[in-house]
This record gives sequence, structure tokens and C-alpha cells, in this order.
Amino acid sequence: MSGSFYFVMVGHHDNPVFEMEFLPAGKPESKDDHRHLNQFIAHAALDLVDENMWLSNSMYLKTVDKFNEWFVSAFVTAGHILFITQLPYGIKNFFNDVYDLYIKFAMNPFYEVNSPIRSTAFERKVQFLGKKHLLS
Amino acid sequence: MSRQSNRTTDSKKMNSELFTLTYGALVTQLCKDYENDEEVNKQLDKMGYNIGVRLIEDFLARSTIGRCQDFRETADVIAKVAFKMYLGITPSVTNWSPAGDEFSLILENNPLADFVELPDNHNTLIYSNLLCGVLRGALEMVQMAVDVKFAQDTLRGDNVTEIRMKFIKRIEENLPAGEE
Amino acid sequence: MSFLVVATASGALGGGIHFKPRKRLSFVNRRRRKHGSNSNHVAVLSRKAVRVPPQQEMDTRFTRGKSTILERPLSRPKTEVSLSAFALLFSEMVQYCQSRVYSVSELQTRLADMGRRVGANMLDALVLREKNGKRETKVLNMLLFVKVNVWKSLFGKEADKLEQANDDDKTYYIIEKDSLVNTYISVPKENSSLNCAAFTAGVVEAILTHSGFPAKVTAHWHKGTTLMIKFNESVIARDKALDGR
Amino acid sequence: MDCQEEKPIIYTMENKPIVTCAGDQGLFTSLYTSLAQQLPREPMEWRGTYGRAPKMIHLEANFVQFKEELLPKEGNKALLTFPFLHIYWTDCCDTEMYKSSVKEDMLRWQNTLRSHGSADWVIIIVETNDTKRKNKTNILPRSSIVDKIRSDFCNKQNDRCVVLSDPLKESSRSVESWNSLLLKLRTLLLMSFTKNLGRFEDDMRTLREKRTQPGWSFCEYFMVQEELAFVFEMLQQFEDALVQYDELDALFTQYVLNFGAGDTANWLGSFCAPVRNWSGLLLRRPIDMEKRDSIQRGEASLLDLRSYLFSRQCTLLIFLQRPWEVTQRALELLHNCVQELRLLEVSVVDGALDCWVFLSCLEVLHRIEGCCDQAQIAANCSHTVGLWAYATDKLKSLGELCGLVSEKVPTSEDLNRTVDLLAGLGDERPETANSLQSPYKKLKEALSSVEAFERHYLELSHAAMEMYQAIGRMRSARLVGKSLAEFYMRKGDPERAETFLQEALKSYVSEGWSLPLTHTRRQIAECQKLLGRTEDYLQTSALLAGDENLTTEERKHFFQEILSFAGKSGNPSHKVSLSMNVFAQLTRLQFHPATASVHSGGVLQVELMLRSLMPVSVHIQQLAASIHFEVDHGGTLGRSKGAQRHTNLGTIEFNLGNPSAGLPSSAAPRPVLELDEVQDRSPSDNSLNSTGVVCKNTHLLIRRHESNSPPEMPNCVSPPTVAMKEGAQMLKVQDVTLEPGNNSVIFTAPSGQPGSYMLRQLCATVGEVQFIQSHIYPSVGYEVYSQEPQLTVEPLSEPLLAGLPQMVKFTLLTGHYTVKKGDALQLSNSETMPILPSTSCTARISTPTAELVGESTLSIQSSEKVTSISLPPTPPYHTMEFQLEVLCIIPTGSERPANERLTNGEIRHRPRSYSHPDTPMTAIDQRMSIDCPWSIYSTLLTLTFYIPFKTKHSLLSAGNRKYIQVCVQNVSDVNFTLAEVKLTENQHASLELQSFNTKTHQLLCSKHSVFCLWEVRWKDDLPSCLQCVFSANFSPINQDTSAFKPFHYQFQLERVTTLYSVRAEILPPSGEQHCRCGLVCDLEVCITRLTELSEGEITEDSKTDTDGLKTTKLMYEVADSSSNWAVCGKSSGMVLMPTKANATHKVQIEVMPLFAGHLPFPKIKVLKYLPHTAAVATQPDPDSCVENDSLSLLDKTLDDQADTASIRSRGSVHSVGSGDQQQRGVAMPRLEPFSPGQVFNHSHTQQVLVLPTTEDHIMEVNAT
Repeated sequence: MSGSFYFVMVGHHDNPVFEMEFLPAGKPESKDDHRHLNQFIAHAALDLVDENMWLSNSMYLKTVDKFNEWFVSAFVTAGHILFITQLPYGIKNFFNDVYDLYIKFAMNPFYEVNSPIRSTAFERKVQFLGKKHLLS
Repeated sequence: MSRQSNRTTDSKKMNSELFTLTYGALVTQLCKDYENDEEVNKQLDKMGYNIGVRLIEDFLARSTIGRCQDFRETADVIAKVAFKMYLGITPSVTNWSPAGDEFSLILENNPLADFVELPDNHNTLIYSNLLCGVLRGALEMVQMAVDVKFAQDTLRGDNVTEIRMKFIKRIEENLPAGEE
Repeated sequence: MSFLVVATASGALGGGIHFKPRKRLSFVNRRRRKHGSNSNHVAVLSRKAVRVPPQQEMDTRFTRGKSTILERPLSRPKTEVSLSAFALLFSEMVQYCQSRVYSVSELQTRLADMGRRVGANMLDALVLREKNGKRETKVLNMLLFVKVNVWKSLFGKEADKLEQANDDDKTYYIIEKDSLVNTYISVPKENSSLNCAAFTAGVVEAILTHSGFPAKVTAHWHKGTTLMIKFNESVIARDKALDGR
Repeated sequence: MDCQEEKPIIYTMENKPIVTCAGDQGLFTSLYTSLAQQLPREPMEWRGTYGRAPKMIHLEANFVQFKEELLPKEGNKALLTFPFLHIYWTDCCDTEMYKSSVKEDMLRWQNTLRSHGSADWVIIIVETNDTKRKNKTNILPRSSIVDKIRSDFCNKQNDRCVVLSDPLKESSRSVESWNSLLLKLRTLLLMSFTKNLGRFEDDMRTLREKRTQPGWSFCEYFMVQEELAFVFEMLQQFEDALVQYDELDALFTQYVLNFGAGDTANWLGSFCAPVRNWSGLLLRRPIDMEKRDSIQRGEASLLDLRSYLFSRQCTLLIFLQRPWEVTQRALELLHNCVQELRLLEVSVVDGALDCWVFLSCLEVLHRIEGCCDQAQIAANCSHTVGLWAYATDKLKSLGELCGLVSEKVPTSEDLNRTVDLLAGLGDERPETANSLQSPYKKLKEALSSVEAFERHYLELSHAAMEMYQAIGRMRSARLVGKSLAEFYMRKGDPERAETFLQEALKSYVSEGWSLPLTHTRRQIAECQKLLGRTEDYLQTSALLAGDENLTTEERKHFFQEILSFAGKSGNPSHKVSLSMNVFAQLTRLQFHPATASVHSGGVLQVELMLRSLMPVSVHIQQLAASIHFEVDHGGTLGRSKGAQRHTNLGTIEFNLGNPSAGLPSSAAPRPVLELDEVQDRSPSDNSLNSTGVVCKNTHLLIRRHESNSPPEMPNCVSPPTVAMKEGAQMLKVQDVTLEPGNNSVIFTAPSGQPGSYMLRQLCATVGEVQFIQSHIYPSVGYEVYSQEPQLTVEPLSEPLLAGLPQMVKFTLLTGHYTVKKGDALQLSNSETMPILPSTSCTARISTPTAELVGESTLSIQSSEKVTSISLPPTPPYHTMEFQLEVLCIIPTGSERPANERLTNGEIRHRPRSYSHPDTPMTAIDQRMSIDCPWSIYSTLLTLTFYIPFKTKHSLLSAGNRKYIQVCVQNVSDVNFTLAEVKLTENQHASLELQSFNTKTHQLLCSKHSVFCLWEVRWKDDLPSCLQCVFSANFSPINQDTSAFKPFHYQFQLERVTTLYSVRAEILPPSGEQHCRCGLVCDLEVCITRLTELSEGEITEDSKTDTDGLKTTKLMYEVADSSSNWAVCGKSSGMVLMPTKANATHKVQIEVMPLFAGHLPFPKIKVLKYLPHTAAVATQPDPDSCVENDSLSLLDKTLDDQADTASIRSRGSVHSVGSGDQQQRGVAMPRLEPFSPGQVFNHSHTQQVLVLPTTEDHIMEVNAT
């Protein structure tokens, strides 16, 4: 699929907690302009996530917003951490797998919920999941 | 509200997760309260000691263990009975020193440290140091002075968790347990 | 300094005669009790509670390339630990907290803080296992989740009661005849206001708040232990709105 | 042919299932109307095919005349044109007629049906009994015809033949039959539907299954399934109809995705054709036939297909009254299409899609407005706003594409592009031709001119923004605002732009979204530059220069901006102050020395750790920290104070909240605002200069409230950068270069005037730019103190022992005083503590930091009164130390410093204030006064010495012989050797003291005692008073003899001579030869005077014996403390004793032994009895305490025996009990004890044998 995908986890204060960009193999690092755009979109989408998450009790909210032909799909964890991706379509499995990962990570008493995730291992795992689910 | 009448809680078990996370909360709290890891390690050992001092009576009450003939027997009781009873694990006893006054407990999994990964700014923290204190305190109550420390810890990247115990001396009856 | 005593299983002192531990043990206890009896606040007050150096909570990094915790399965824990192990740990924890505060209320706050961490750490795993990944969106279900699932998996049994304050729609009570955390802990009269279930309160508060039901939870001595849950107005308002749909 | 057949049907949405009518047309037409009306009246339950839920439907029918052409040919899938039921009408009642014609006709009809395999038919026989038939002959009973027909046609299908009687009558019978007919028709119709639809669907599904086969065409399949949709629509089963379209939609989407994934279906080819027409969606027609045809012909483009599909879905949704679903699906569709085109790599003219999307959005919105009222729309703008925003967005990019978003007019190629785009729209559709607000017109106009564009664009974006705000999607609103800002920028209106940008910035800051933050801030910088708001611009530039999200080039650029401004040598008024912490952050501050306190004039260095956030190294003309000075009121010793303030050993960490750091979880209790007041008072009059409030825990609080921003993001709420007060004291360094990252800058702090110096502000000056940190928090300061010289003298080792040479240490802290050459200390020493002249006494001089700077020998001149120590020159705030040897002479026994003496002559045991607790040693304070060159007053010092020994003496007698015992107890912790112990008596030469002490040297260990004994020998007679001096030499153990020091102990013994001897004897009762327990026996006491009247003896002058002998009164008494004896009867009495040698007096007392065995004699006491006239005796010797005890004991025994207690003895007891009454000279007779040795009691250690009693009980009787 064309373009790169953006994934962000958002904390209770609407603060980004973890971010990652997925670039299809052989694609060069996308230029800032695109990266900040991702954040713009994800950030704006928070409004809709806030609305939608109370209308269903499933964590996966499917597509909550569309922007520039990008579909913003969201996932709300039990602990109300939001996962947001921009893709031409939503992908549930990716979210589920990342969530699994996140739970394990967040059970570490040394990790304060809402604080930025700075873990090489975590990054690698998410990176892998991205390849598995998004770029295939 | 006065204390609950001491109910017999023989072999009452509970969710290890709560235990683990509670301990986690404690350790992280200590990490906030103290300047550096060394102090936290000390504090953990101290708390462990206090626990051990009380744990032993509970232990003696529940288990029908008699006086241990030697340090080897003590080691077995600790590994096979005590650890099993309290933490639901049975560490293996190995690496006896030729003199038979030193051995290692190998914990293949450590309930205290489930889900734990040490952040970089705590690389000198001995996360489960409480255990050392417990063993020290408990044995001191039965007139055994021992030196306990973590020789290896999976949290620090070792492939096993190893507690090293060294017998120092028998304590005379009369002199009281010197605390801290 | 501690006014807390671990009430040991009956006959503990009698146990293990061969060790002749009786004398020494009772000695130790006597000392503890003595400590307890004169748990004067002055002593506590004189201690200086160290402030948290903020950057500590700021910059936590995990740069290890491979982390075992991310490999382990999320299934329910197989190992079980003994209740007394927890009790001993907990009472030590309480004593530690007490050594760093000025007042009972501060002590309870500290316990609650720890409880919150625990709650926050557990929430997601609980929901995943107990509700196979369905969030709660309504107050009542949320409370039931706490009363039933949370309690079951933390304390092995449901909480005894869940009640709503009849005068106030944002206040609820979770009632436990004897709360596990208090099982082993005895508080002398002068500190009778202290209820160590403040810890549990913290757990519950975190679970509710992180699930999007911000609330204040406090522990009280009433019908055993009662956790009082006060939701933010916003929560109740939202809930009504959802009913409207 | 089929098509022609279809067309008319599809054009009208009045589709109804077709029912053909054969037979008697006249008859049918007569009934048609009522039939058409009444058929739908009753709903029927229809259990649909494929397990669709059963629903009630109202059946309508389109009755047409039967034609063979109407019957579908083989393989014709058309459903709409399918005749579901065939009716044959007849009212024939005449057999002949039936036979002749009707039957024929029916047969033909039936055969045609059969040949087309259509089994859905019914024959209706109408019965009318009208007049014309009356005159007919041969009328058969009606039934017979029916029977005939039944038998002829419907073999075993009797229900296929219905009788309708008198339809035009109102009779109940006719009504009934009419209803049953209707019911029948409905039932048959339904049956037919079910059958035929079922069959149709089966075919359809099998067709779908073939979709993987080569020849398969989506378009064909589309037509088939749509047919089904049509039928459902016809039956008003819109839900089911919609499902058909959704399935098609999904199927197609899947194909496109697969295509993207690589496997392509050849039929997709047509959809990959370049887009030629982008005239948006068209939702005003129920069916867009053109598009449908193109699909049927397989010529449709992707947009055609999508548009058509959506228009159908839209129609159905509106039938279903779900307009909001339309908007939602629309938004999805539009994004989808764009994606799909991208996936299929369809070539599209630039901007074509933007047009298409724009038009489509508006079309959808219009369609919705068409079917909802304003209120509904307003209430549901959350569903429409997406479209508005999307349209806005697209219009914007169109504008940019066509050069309409700029200050200039479009260029020619802009215009060409515009023309091409408009061409792609084709002509406006007739439906909208006459509506002024049609999307088509809007777009055309918007692209016509810059102004028009602006008008439309603003209108749209404001609409979108307002809607967003209305439904509380602030972030989305801000996002629109942001692109609006970009628009304004392009239009050269930065002022408008900035307001939007700032608005957006806020939320990015408060929620910590770094990239948007950077991006927006960059734009803001641009605005500020254009607006010439230099200060803000520079502030922002500083922020950006330190922004990791930017490339180094960009950061350098912004930094260059600052420099180039700084470079401008403008007028000083044009100096700009920016907040420091965006430029460099103060991370650590360290004092050298760490105590952060120096003496005035001393050197104190302050090291700042600055983390420069700039991308390149910065040269700073001056870095200065303003200081607030406060005179020290708290005494001179600043040292301690300074130390207290900085417990952290002179290092202060400044932890600034970390922007990316985690926010405290909402679960955590809100931290309370911790504020600190900061006041600057002028040193002179202590008036308030400035004051501020510092929040200690911003990093915790700030990000809880959206409005404020963390301190490190100061430019959305720019912090007040207080300009530095000139002239105030400062830490300054010139020309520093800050490298990116951490830098350490070292200041030398002013330390002139004593007092406390608080660091307040920090200011870095780069040309015209000043970076200022208006408050340094936590507040940091240092102390400058001025110290008076201090001289302390302390023992080198504790305790100082008297009698031995001891080292004392002199420590001189010079403080502000400079010790010049010739300065000397004058010690005026008391004779009891001489300062021992020592050969070499050296003084060590060291700095405050305790490093040795010099050593020099002291010259000491000693006269017996004064010792003068000339000091070596020493700089201020240095320490000089030297040691002197002193000796404290042990006072010999009696004569001790008066102040040390108590009334009883004992030496006070002073409570120790030094190390070892409660030593038994006796302390002596030695005062010395020292005159120091720096002060006119002399310093008074006290050294406390301790006497290592306690000495006791006692007089022992044996009859007339006398012995003196001296006990020396070593109470110190040192072990001594004691040498040549001597006892001398100086008054009486005749006296000789014979020593029993053999050893010359004796070991006297700590806490041990040595006893020495002498016998007193005398010639003629023994003096009653002896002045003795005990002397010995002592030295700490194992030291050479030279170390021996003398030790003297003086004491005096009075009334030494033995005056009386007392003998006693116990006589068994008569007849007994031994005393027996319980039997009274006699105690005979015999007191003998040994000497003549000796001086100092009180006698009864009054009573003189006949031969003029003087007498003295004695009191004896017998008491047995050990209760071996019961004293019976009189136990004490008075004796008048002549004061002449060998005068003897005997008394007898009855005593009874209470025990058997060798019992010691009862105690016999002899006391002086003094008449009230007697003068007060001299104070008794200290050792008389012994007697005091025994007196009190006597006192007891007297009381025990009330019978004998005489007033006198009682009174006397009293008087002795309290000595001070004597002082007051109350005239009363009293008892006085003899000094030890005056009375010698022989019976003292005597024992007597007592035999056990024979009858115990008697003893008991007696005992009580």
C-alpha cells in the first residue's frame, strides 16, 4: 500500500504517550511535513474518539474520522489509553496485538501510566507488529 | 476497631498478582523517597528483616519442622517448605561451598519480580532485596546468623536469579536480636 | 514507632519447641508491642518526610533491547502466594509509610497512592481476562465489575455489598465485613480512625478513574470496612445522557 | 425489445408487480378499479426467501392485458417485467357458449402459459344474474359450469378456479365472495413472489460464485442483483433493497483492495480508465439512467459506478428516513473513492478529484437539506460538519492550485488549469439548472476570481469551524482555524493568522504534541516577523532555535535571526529582554567552598551549570547574576548559619519540568500549589525593593490546566521578563562561550561586607539581546561573615589530673585580626597552677580549610606571676595551635581553696560536664586570665583538674595504745606507683610514729586503695591533739623516678587519749553454771577512769565531793541491736564519775539471752552527759558521723523501751538529733559522744556461751 502509516498512543490528558511511523520497505524516512500532519490529524480526531467511546463498549472503535483520504481509526483500552492510527482502512488485529503488548508493559511498576513510553524493546515489538499487520 | 481475633489462615492462598504489584508499588515508592538505589536496597533489606522476624513464628506454627540438624537441612527447609508455603515456588539448592557453610537458592521464577523490568536510572537496584532481609531475620530468630545476598538476578540481565546464603555463627540464647 | 502489630496465627509462639524460639520470639514481640503502646505522634512528627525529586518520575527509560516481560503470556497467574506473606509485606509497608508522615490522614493518602499504582497496573489485564476486552460504559456495570470481577481476582471473593447512597446519586458504597488488607492489622484505639483499606480504596479509585469514571474513594470503619465512592458530577451527567439515547 | 419493455417501467417509480388478464376484458375493466384499490388494503405476511424475517406487505398489482410477449423468454433475468400472476376472466353461464368459444380460448391461454412454464394462474368466474339471461332457455345450474371448468382445467387444483358472485351487489354474500377473491389473489401473488424471487436469487448466487472465472463481469452481475433490489424496492422492502446495494458495494471494494494487493480482475480494466468527468454526485434523480446504462455497457468509470451506487443507497436511506446515515456514508465514500483511484492508479487531472469531492459534499448536503427542516439539521450538524470541513479543505487546495490564494492575480497557466478543471464538470445538470445555490454554480463562481474564492472559502471554513465549536470538537475547530491561518498568511494578513495560530498552539502545548507545536510555532514566528513584533519574534525564534523537532539548519536559521538582531548596534533603549530558560537552562549551581559561606574578604566561587539549548555555540558578552544583599543581623558567627542554609553541601539542583515527561495520572491527588514569597529589601533602609511569588512545583501543576503552559514553553503566555536592576551587586563574567549542551560557568562572588547574599536573577547579554531568568528558584545564597578572634584552651586529654604535669591545647582563631610580630599572650597564672617551662613549644598555623601553612617555635617568658607567650605573625581567619604543660598542685588535706570548702570541710564533688560520667574524682577549677593583643579585656578561662586520690585517716586504739591508719584510694582511671609513704607529726617532738609499712614502692591501680598504718609511741604522756601530715610520691605507672610527684594529705586528730575503759561480764543465774536461753542473768558493767582530768573536759563544778574531787557525769546504756538479748528493766543510767585515775563504777543490768550459742555481748555505750549550763562544744571531727549513727540507733532503742525512757535522755536524744539547736544555744542538758579512742570497750568482741532452754514456752512468755 502506498504511503506510511502513523500510530500514536494517547494518555489521559490527551498527551501522546507513544508514537510510531510505519514506512513500507524501501520507503525513505518521510519528511517532517508529513509527520507533523499525522499528529495534527490524530490530535483532531481525539474529539471524535471522546464522543464515540461511550457509544460502544468494545475497545475497537473502527473508523472515527477521515482526513485527507486517511481513515483515523481508534482503540480505547480499559485504562482509557487511546490508540490511534491513520490508514486507508482500520485494522483491528494490529490494535489488539499492540494492546496485549501495552498491558504487559504497563504492569511494570516502574512505568507510570500516562508517562511517555521509552522502551527499546517495546518499540521493536510495535515495529514488528506494524510490519505484520499494516505493511503486508 | 480492634484487631480481628487471630483467625487461623492455614494454607490460605491469594492472587500472586496483587502481591507482586503491591510489592512493586512499595519498591517504586522507596525509589521516590530515597536518593539512590543503595539506600533503597538497604531499606528493603531492613523491611525484609522485620518481616522475617515475624514470619518465623508463623512458619513454625504452620510447619511441623523440628530443629534442623545442620545448615544443609536448613537450606532444604527454606527451599522446599518455606518458599513453597509463602511464595508458591520451590527454588533449587545448589553450589554448596566445600565447607558446607554456603549455598545458593536458584529461583527459576520470582513472584516478587513478575512484570518487572528495571529502568536505566535504577540499574543498581536490587529489586527483590526484601527476600534477603526476610531470610536473615527469620534465621536470626532461630539463633542462626547468616549473610544473604543476591548473586545473580534476571532483572539485571543474568539468566537466573540466585540468592547466596552464608552461615556466619550460632547466636547465643541470651543476647537479644540486634535489630538493624 | 509502629502502632501496628501482626497478629500471628494462634499458637505460633508455641510452635517449633525444638528451636527454643519461644523466649526470643516473645522478646521480639514484647519489644514491638512496647513500641506500639507509645506510638506517640511527636515521634512521628519529628520525622521529616522527604519530598519526591520530580525528575525521578519524569525520565524512566528502558533501553534493553529485549524484555522478558513483553514475552510472557497475559494469562491468569498460575502461582499463588500465601496470604500471610502478603499480610506481612503489607503491614511492613504500612509501617514504612507511617514512618514518613505527620498524621493518620497523610498515612492513608500514602497508602492510597500505592493502591492507585496497583489499580492502574492491573486494570487492563483484569478487563482483558474477566470481560474479554469489553470496556464498561455505564456506571452501574462499572461498579459491578469492581464488586465482582476485581474483588474476585484480587481477594478471591466478591465484595460483600454494593450500595448507593439514598440521598445522593453520585455516591456509592462497597462494603466488606472484613477486608483482606485489615485481616492481620490491628490498630490501637488512639489511631482508630486509621483504616488500612485506604490502600484498597486507592486500587478502586484508580480502576474507576482510569476506566473513565473519575471518582474519589475513601475507606471507613463502618459495617466492617466501607469504601465510599464519590463520582465526579461529569460521570453521572454522562451516564444520564447515555440513558437518554 | 426487452429494454424497450423495461424503460417505461423503470422510469416511473410507480412500479408494481405485473398481473396479466385474459378472457372477458369487458368484465375485467368493469371490476378493475375496485380490484386495484382493494388489493393493497389488507396487508399479508410474507415469509421472504433466504431466511429473511417475515414481514407484512401491502400487495399492489399492475394489471395488464395478457400478451404472449409479456411472458419472459428463456434466460431473461428481468424481474420487474415479470408477470407474477395470470388471471382468466369469464362470466359465461351458458354451456353452449362455453363449449363453443370460451373453452377454446381458455385452452389456448393455458397452453401459452404452460409453454413458458408459468404456473401462476387463476380463473375467475363472475356470476351475475342480470335480466338478459332470464329469457334464456336451457339454463343449467350455475355450479355445473364451474364444475366443468374445474374438471377441464384445474385437475386437482380446485383453488385455481374462483367464483365471484354479484360483485356489483351490496349483498353480504357478494361482499364475502369479493373478499375471499382478494385473499386468494394475494395468496397466489405471494406464492408466486416467493417462488420466482427464490429462483431468481438462486441464479444470482450461482452467478456470484462464478466471479473468479475468467469471463465473469462485475457489471453484469451488478445488473442482476440490482434487479433484485428493484423488486424489493417495488415491494417497498427498502431495507432488503439497500442490502443488495451494500453487498454490491462491499464486493466491489473487495476487488479494489485485492487489486491493490496485487491480484487484478480483468473486468476492473474499465474502471481504471482515466477520469474524464468529475461532476460530482447526483442525488436528485431516483435513478441516474445515464450512469446505469454506462455500467450496463461496461463503460462506467470508477467514479460513475461509485456515484450511481451511492445515489441508489442514498435514495433508499432517505425512503428509510435515515438521512444522517447518508452524510456519514457520503464522507466515507468520498475518502474511499480517492483512495481507490489511488489504488487503481487511475490517472486524474490535478484538482479533478478536489472538484469531484467538493461538488459531492455540497450535493449531499443539499439533498439532506431537501428532506430535513432547519432545526433537524442544526441538531445534527455533528453528522454534516465532516462534509463541510472536507469541502472547505478541497476548495482550499483548488484555490491554491488555481493561484487564487495569494496577493497577486492568477497567472495565465493558473487560468488554463482552471478552465480545464471546469471543463471536466461538463454542463450543469438540468435538475439543478434553476437552483441558484447549486454546487456546480458555487464551484464555478469560486474559481472565477480571487475575491469570489475568498468569499466562498471563508464562508465555508467559518461554517465548519462554528459547527465544530457548536458540538465541542475544539481540536477539529482549531485545525480548521489553522488552515484558515495559513490562508491568511498567503493573503498577507499575518495579524488575523496569528490569533488562530495562538489558539491552536495552546492545546498543542498543554497536551504536549510536539510536532504540531513546532509547526505552529514556526508559523507564528513568521507572523510575528511580518508584524515586526521584534520581541515576540525573537522569543519565538529562541524557542525554535532550541527545538529538537527542527533540522539543525532551521534551528541555526532562527538562532541567526537572534544574533543578527543582537548585532544591530541600536540605541540602548532598544535592548530586548527574553526569558532565559528557552535559551539556556540553569541545571545546577555549586559553591566552593561547599559551606557557601566565607569570611569577609575570603574567596567564594559559584559554579553555574548551564544547559544551552541553542544549536551552535553562543558567545555571550556578559553573564551576570544579580544579588540581593542583606546585612547579617544574626551575630558574627556566620559560619554555622551558612552551613545550615545549604545542607546539600553547596550544590543545588534545579529540576525544570520536562516537556515530554509523563503527566501525573489523573488518579493521583492534585498537588497543592506550593508558593514561596521572594522579597528584595534594600540593604540600607530595609525597604521593599521588589517582591515576587515563586511556584515551587510548577512541573506538577501546570499541565493540569489547559490554559497555562509549562514553564519551558513561555511564549504562548510570555513570562514577564523583568529587566535587571543596574547597579545592584552582581556576579559577573565577561565573554563566555556557551557550547550546545552543558556548560559550566564560574563566578567569583563578592565577599566584602558581611551579610547574606541571595542570587535573584540571571542575565545573559548577547549584544542587544538579554536573556533573563527573573527568579532563581529554589532560592540560593551564600553568607559572608566577620569573626572576632577566639582563643580556646582545652585539655589535650580528658581528664586533667591534678598533681601531674598535663598538656593543655591553646587554639587561636584569628578571625578578622592579624597577628603581628611582637604580639604576645599574657597569662597570669595562679601559684596553685604553674605553667611548666618547656624546651620546645611550637605553634602550628593553618588555614580555615585546615591545611598547614607554617610552624614556628614559641618563646615563652615565665615569671612566677606572669607567663608571656609571644605569638608568630598569623594572617586573619587562620588557626594557630600550640600546647603548654601545666601542673595543678594538689591541695594538702585541710587547707583548700576557701571557695571549695563546705561547712563540713568536705570538697564539693562537682558534676562532670565532660566525657566519662559520674567520676568519683574530686574536681578543682583553675582559673587563669589571659591578656590578648586584640582586646583590652582579659580573657578568663577555667580548667578543671581532678584529684586522682581520695584519702581517709582513722585512729585506732587498743587499750592505751594508739594507731593511725591512712587509706589512699585511687579514684582516677590511671594506674600509679606510690613511693615513700610518710606520716609526720610536727608539734610534738617526743612523739614517735612507727611505720608498719614495709614496701617502699607500691602499685596503686585504678579504683584500688592502699592502706598505711603507724603506731603512735610517746614518752611521758600523749598529747590530746595530733597534727599529722601524710605524704607520698606518685607517678603514673612505669615511668622513671623523675616523674614522681609529691602528694600531701594533712589531718588532725583530737582527744586521742583513752579516758575510760569499759569491762563487762555476764553472770549465769544463781545455781546455773552457764547462761541458759530464756533465763534472766546479770550483766555487770565496770567503767574505769584511766587518766586525771584532761584539758577540754567538762566537769560538774557545782557538785564537788567532800574531798574536793571533781566529777563528771557519764551516761551508759545497754542495747542489743542484733536482738540476741532482751534487756530487762533498766537499760541505761547515769553515772557520776570522779575525774581521777582508776576511779571505777559498776552497774548491773538484767539481760536475757534469746538464743542459745556463743552470743556476743550486748552493746554497751558510754556517753558524756552535759548539763544545760555547759558551753557549746566545738564542731566534731568529720569522722564523728559514726557516732551520730549509733546515736540515732540509741534513739531507736530508747523509744522501744518506753518504760525506761526518761525525759532527760529523751531531750538529750532530741538535742543531739539536730545539731543546729545547739548552735542557737537552747539551754538543755544533752548527751555528747566521746571521740574514738577516748573510751575503750573491752567487751566489744566478747562472747558468752548460752545453753538452750529446757521448756521453750516459758521463754516465749518472757520474751513478750
